[in-house]
Amino acid sequence: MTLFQKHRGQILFLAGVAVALAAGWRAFPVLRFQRVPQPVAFSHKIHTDKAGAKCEDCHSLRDDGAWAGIPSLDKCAGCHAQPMGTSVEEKRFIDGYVTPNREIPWQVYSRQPENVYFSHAAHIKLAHLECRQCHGAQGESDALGPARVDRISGYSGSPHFQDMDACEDCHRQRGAANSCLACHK
Amino acid sequence: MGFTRRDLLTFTGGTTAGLLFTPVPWGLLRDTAVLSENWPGIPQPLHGEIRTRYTTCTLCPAGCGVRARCDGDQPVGLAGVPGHPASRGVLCPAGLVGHHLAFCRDRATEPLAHGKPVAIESAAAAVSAAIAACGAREAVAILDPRPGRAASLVYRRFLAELPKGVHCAPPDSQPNGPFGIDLENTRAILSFGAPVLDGWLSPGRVLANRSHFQLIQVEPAYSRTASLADLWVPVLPGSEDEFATAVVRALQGETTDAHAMDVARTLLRNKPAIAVGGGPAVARLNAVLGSIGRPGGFLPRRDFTPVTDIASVPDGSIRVLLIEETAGGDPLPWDLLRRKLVPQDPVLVALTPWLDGCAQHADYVIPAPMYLESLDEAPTPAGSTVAGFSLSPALLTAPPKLAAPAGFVLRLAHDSATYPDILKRRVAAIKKGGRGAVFTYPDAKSTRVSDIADLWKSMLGGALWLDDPLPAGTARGADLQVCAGPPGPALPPNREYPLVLIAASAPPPHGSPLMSKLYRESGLRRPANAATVHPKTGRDQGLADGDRAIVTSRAATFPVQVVFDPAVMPGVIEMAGQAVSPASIRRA
Amino acid sequence: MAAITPKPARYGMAIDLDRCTGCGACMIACAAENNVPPARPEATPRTGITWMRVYQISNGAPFPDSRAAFVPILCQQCGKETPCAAVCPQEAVETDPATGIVDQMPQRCLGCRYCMAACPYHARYFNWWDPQWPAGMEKTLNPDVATRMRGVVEKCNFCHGRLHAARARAAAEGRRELHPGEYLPACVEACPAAAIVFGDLDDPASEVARLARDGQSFRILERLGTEPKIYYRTTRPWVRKAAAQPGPASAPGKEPVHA
Amino acid sequence: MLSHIIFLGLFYTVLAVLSTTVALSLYRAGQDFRARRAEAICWHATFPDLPARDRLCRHEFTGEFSHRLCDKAFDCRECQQHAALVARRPPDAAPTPREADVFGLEFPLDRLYHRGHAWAHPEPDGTVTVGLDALGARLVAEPEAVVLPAIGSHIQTNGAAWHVNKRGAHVRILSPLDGQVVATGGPQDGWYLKVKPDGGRLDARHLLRGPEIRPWIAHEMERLQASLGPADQAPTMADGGVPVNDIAAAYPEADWDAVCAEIFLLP
Amino acid sequence: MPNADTQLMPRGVRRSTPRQFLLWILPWAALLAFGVYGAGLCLVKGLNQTHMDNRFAFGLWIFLDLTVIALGAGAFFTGFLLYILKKSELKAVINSAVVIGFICYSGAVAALLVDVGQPARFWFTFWHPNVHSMLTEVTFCISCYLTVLFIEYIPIVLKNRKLRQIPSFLVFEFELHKLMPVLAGVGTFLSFFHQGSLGGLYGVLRGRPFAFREGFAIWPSTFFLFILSAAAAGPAFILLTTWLVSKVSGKQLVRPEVLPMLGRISGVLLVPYILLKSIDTLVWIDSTSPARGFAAYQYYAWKPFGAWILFAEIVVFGLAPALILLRRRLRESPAWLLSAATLVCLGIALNRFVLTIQTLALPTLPFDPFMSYLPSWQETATFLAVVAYGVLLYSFSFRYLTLFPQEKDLSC
Repeated sequence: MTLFQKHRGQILFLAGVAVALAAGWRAFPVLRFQRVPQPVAFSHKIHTDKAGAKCEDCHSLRDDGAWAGIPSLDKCAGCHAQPMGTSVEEKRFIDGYVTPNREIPWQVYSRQPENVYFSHAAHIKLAHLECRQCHGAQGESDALGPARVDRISGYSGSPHFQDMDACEDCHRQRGAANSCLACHK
Repeated sequence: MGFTRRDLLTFTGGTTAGLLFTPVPWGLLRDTAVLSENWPGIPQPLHGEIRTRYTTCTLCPAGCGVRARCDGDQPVGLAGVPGHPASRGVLCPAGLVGHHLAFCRDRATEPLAHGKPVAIESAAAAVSAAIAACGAREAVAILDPRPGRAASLVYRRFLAELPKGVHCAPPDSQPNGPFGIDLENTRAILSFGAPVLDGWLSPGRVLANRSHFQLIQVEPAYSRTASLADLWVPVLPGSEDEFATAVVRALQGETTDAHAMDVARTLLRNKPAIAVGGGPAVARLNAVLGSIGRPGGFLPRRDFTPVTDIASVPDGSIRVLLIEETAGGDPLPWDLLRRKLVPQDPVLVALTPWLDGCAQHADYVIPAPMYLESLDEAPTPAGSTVAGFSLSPALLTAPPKLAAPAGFVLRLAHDSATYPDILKRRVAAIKKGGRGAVFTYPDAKSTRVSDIADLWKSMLGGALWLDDPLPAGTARGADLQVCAGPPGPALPPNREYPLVLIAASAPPPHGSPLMSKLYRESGLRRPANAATVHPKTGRDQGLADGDRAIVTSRAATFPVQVVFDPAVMPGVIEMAGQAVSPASIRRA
Repeated sequence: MAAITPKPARYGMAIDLDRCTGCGACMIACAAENNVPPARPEATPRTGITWMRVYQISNGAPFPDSRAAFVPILCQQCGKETPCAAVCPQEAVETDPATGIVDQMPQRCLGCRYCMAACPYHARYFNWWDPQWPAGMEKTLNPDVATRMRGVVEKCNFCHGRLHAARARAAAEGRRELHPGEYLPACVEACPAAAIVFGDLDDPASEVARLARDGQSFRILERLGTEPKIYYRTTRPWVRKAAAQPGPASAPGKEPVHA
Repeated sequence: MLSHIIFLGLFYTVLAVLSTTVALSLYRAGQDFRARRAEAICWHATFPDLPARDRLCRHEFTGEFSHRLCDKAFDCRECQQHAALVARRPPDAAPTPREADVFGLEFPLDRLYHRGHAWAHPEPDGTVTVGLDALGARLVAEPEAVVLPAIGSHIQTNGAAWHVNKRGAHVRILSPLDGQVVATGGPQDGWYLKVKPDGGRLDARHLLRGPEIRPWIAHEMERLQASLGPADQAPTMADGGVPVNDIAAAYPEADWDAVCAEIFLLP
Repeated sequence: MPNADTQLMPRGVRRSTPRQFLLWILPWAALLAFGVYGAGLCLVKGLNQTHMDNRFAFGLWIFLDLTVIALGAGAFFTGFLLYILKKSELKAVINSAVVIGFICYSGAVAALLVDVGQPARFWFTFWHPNVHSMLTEVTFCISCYLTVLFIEYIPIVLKNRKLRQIPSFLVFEFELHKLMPVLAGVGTFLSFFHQGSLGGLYGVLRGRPFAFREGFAIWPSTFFLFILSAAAAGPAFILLTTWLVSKVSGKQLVRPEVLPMLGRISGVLLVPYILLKSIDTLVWIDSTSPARGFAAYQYYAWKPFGAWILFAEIVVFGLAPALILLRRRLRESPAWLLSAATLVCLGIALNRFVLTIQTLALPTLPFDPFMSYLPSWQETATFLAVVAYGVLLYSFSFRYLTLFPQEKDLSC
């Protein structure tokens, strides 16, 4: 008691510091992003294992070097016109999207501002990067995690895609172009 | 003991200090930075697959090939088709942004009867009734802005059925009659006011040949062509024909007019030479130059069908007038049209994409599809020495309730065929004729018609059919006249109208909003309301540069902005798109 | 590392003033290509945005001896002591060593307009308004170019979107180097008179390098020492005088050149 | 790169200097409070802001100087000048009267007077009685409020000893000595505090005494007169008349706050 | 209570009655409100509210900033003389100088924030500084110096009659005041740099041969000219304001010898300035400008910017006041002194005007016309708002704080 009285000031101050650290390191990173679930329970694992698909089979480059991105519904419908398995999820997916032929509103993990320019062609064909080097083990994942959307900026908060510094560092290490318009438009 | 304010302050101090060692400040800073770099609410482009599609421009008679860069199905950029025989891979400023026209204001989007929306059927019924009700000596006329199309054929057929049907066209819609101009071999062009370097024929073709012809511009206006010509002969307005005559006499060695001699010498030094624009004297001049039917001159082509000039239709004779307006064309002066109509309740039908043209006066407005919104056709490219034809496939999805003019006339004729069917027939006819070659846009190759299996398909993919040239020496002297327009009016300036109003190049009546770059956001082109005068003339009229003023001519009065330009002929007022006439100007 | 970065180029233009008819196709093509918004009703030549602007110049002679010429002015991509890049307080302007193109980053721009005061060619434009397109017309925006917002400066960057596209196409074929002519700015492509030649000034084989070398070519305000990369050429002496000789030609009393 | 280092280096140095300056002064301020320097500092911060006429050196009263402003904030204990002068002073033989009547105000000569009109009187028991002198007393006669320090609290020379309110004037009476308050009285008792001086005995070097009093009070009267505004027929001392007991009451429209500030050395 | 107001004023000085004060404040407050509305329009609707354009990228506001900051230089220079060179006579005006400095700089910064197109990005300059840009230097120094002025302002506020009754304030003030020389030093350092950089701002524009100047190391000659001219104008402006305030308030605020002394300082600095300026101009006319193909006479061919501007700048607003201020006899007579000070301040304003407005008005492209520009009412209003803000802040400071320590003694 007396001890507390004696150092009341310091103790309160330190308490403040402690609270701040806890909030800053624990709470903030969670609160900073909004987690948006994916509309369909999709398993890369199953598709790679069972269907033996490779990344390029669904995520492909166009001839002009543009990135086709996430395949459209007909790609899925190609196999899932009728249920292939017995899972409820698949049924829900077919009824919800394939049958009414409604495009799937996928949540993009790497949503960037309009002024960001990224060429998959350059990174795959020239720099020969593996998909996982940027996308992590997404290819083996059994379920799609939610997309993390920054509450303030509204763009992707996924660790791989949220910072220009990451791009710049890699470009610097590999001696690639680092001028503004090399990656902005 | 309680929690005092001092304690609170200490605690807050602690938290602030602590926060500096967490990701919070930098995280927030970064996020706000990204936010401030990408303010919401700014329009952003789509991101579909980039495709290339081809079509043909129908905004003007030039018939240029168009290569469209599409984002998904949406064209986001237009460019010329390399190697295109008529346009040489070039588009004019208006053509480059033709895909914006669909988004302009003043569009007609639904049929109107006396200003009220109606169903297309009832509009058609009403028009048919009006036609049926025509008296014996009352004419039904269709004003065809671009004769020589499949659509024109539809009009002729329909009108042929009627007791008194007139297929007419705006003045000067067939400038050189059955003749094309063999630019590729011309060495000198004597132009009487023709905008040779400012959108004449098809700009690409003219400029591609610019380096090997001398250009002599005979024109009172300090036009773009005049200012860039090798020689500019500024003549008094209306005296072009005199000068032409003088040149003729000079060529025959009869005159001593220095200018004329000078011009004549140039023409003789650079043969073959041609004279374009102007009146009857110009036709004589061409005859003297021997430029008819010779390489480097005027070469006749096959597809010509003469059309009545609306100006030559007797006044007060038309009961029902259907006017087709194109997306790019200039509306005709209303007073000219009104003169032609019967005095008592005439019926005016506007087949137009625009509400601000003749639609303002029309009893019935039939909304035509905008450029690129429907399958259309481009007839023989302007100035081509051989007949030509190309389709203009649609790149945009049209709003509902639109009706192609030809389609509407077919409906009036109770013909079950649709406009596309007509186009199909035209293509089939070309195939059947077996003459000529087809230039296909995607591969920029020319193939004989006879070697193409499915002409329709390749035409739909973007293609230009060009007829084979006629054998030399088929020009008929009788046709010489059609090379010439009417003679210019003689203009003795009088007290009431001390000055002469002459035409300067005008902004297109309709165009992409981006045309503002030329007319408002830079001084490159003068806006429509600019009245350009020589500084001296201006001062004599008590004006200063930049003044607001009123120009009065016999026809009308316009509010204008005065622009001083020492290059302009003293005593004239240059104004966009005005017919030559005496006029006066005073400060507003 | 040379493997990663392609051989640096020094892109430039040679513009033939004798061919230019001042039709303005380059201005329109430029605006459409780079998502430059149309003018607001209040806009004037002094507040409008035209990355490429064609000035009409005159020999100053009165009727009937007057002649006109047209001078397209775009960012001259200064190669040395680039005035705008030097003054930008927050590195929103830089010269790309790989292309020699002077980059402008509107998203970094503070809108202080110091660069505009610094530019002798008046080739930089400020967004006085938020960009606006007629309803539906935003569908026609070019996906390769980001739109800008109010309050920032923008300028010609040799249609950098087209450079991106060209590089992507090349990359898809596994190429780092671009073929000559594979990358052309919109104005070059659009010019009906083929008055603009574009290419790598450092490539001695290129047409533009040849034109830049020959005697007819000059650069505007060359003596400022900023090494612009836009070359102009004409055989008409008065045009050369009016466009090349530094110092204001439109002396007071004389009618100002309408531009 | 180098330019970045130089530039940002300079910038951060500047920031560092600024923040240290502020932090340092805050820290020092804290220190001052702990080391009981606050009172002295307040007085030292106040003294230069007093008008020159309030800052005359006491030796000007005794004629040792024609004109001299005090530069030690009335703390003669630190003043060599004072020490020297006092040393040179001949011990005056003539026994001074026990009571000095100055313009009809009693200034008992066994008391020592502070420039702020507090008097100190050493008692045999070693404590010192502190009170308000005749002039002061008449200025605050029947004060509306008196705020006395808590018994046991410590007061410092030239620090606030106690406060009185009079007609909207908040007056702090400057303490004539350092010491601990052992008892408190009030206006009615004729004294305010009994103080146990630090170091056992009263250091009175800075307090006025004997012959200094008359010229000092004369000077104070002038200031009072001046601050009371235009000399009028009011019954004060300027004409040698006896000052009324409650001057405030006699000057209903005088700005009393200003008057008290003048006499009690408020800034 | 009625005299709560007087309770806040320093003792021993007379101030106008609350009624009079209110009457004085109201019009300025109204002006401020009007200006803030104009500025608000510019912030909300964007800079299209101004009459600036792509050719006149800078306008009234930049002119205001440069002038105001030059006039505000009195704060740093007086501080420098007082605390570093121990020129203690300047105690009489230092507080006033600090307040004026604070007003000028805060006003300038406020105007700048309205002037930029994206105010929300103002801190980018600190985040990604381009250290080669004079504007970066200006931004950094001004923001720092504004902080300094703020810290220097604190003690003056804490000395307010009410606040000083709180011992901790007084003690803090006392301790802070002991460190004033440090602040003065930092302030001087910063001021030297940003006053210079403001000059450099235009001197480095090689695209504008009218403004471009050769220089030493990274600094064009205008850098040094600006420092000198600002240092000369600062005291003159303090002189002017002090006189003005004493006229408006009808009091003697400082001893009679103070103002002439300020005048003398100004004069002494003016001489080298005019000298260097003349040399610089000659060098520019003779080599700098011609070397870039621009004959200097061209610049003066357009009305209203004739060669008279040069004459005015150097002779009328430079040499003349310098001579007046250096002659003791003239200096001593208020009429001469004040007219000289006025000339100095006007001269600075003219100099800044020439650099901002004339530089932009002159064409650089051979075929380019001469441009003119008139500010819109929103711009003017914002400009006036800064003035009104200054008057208000100064009025309040003068009423409730001790800006002129000598006033108390002089008042009786």
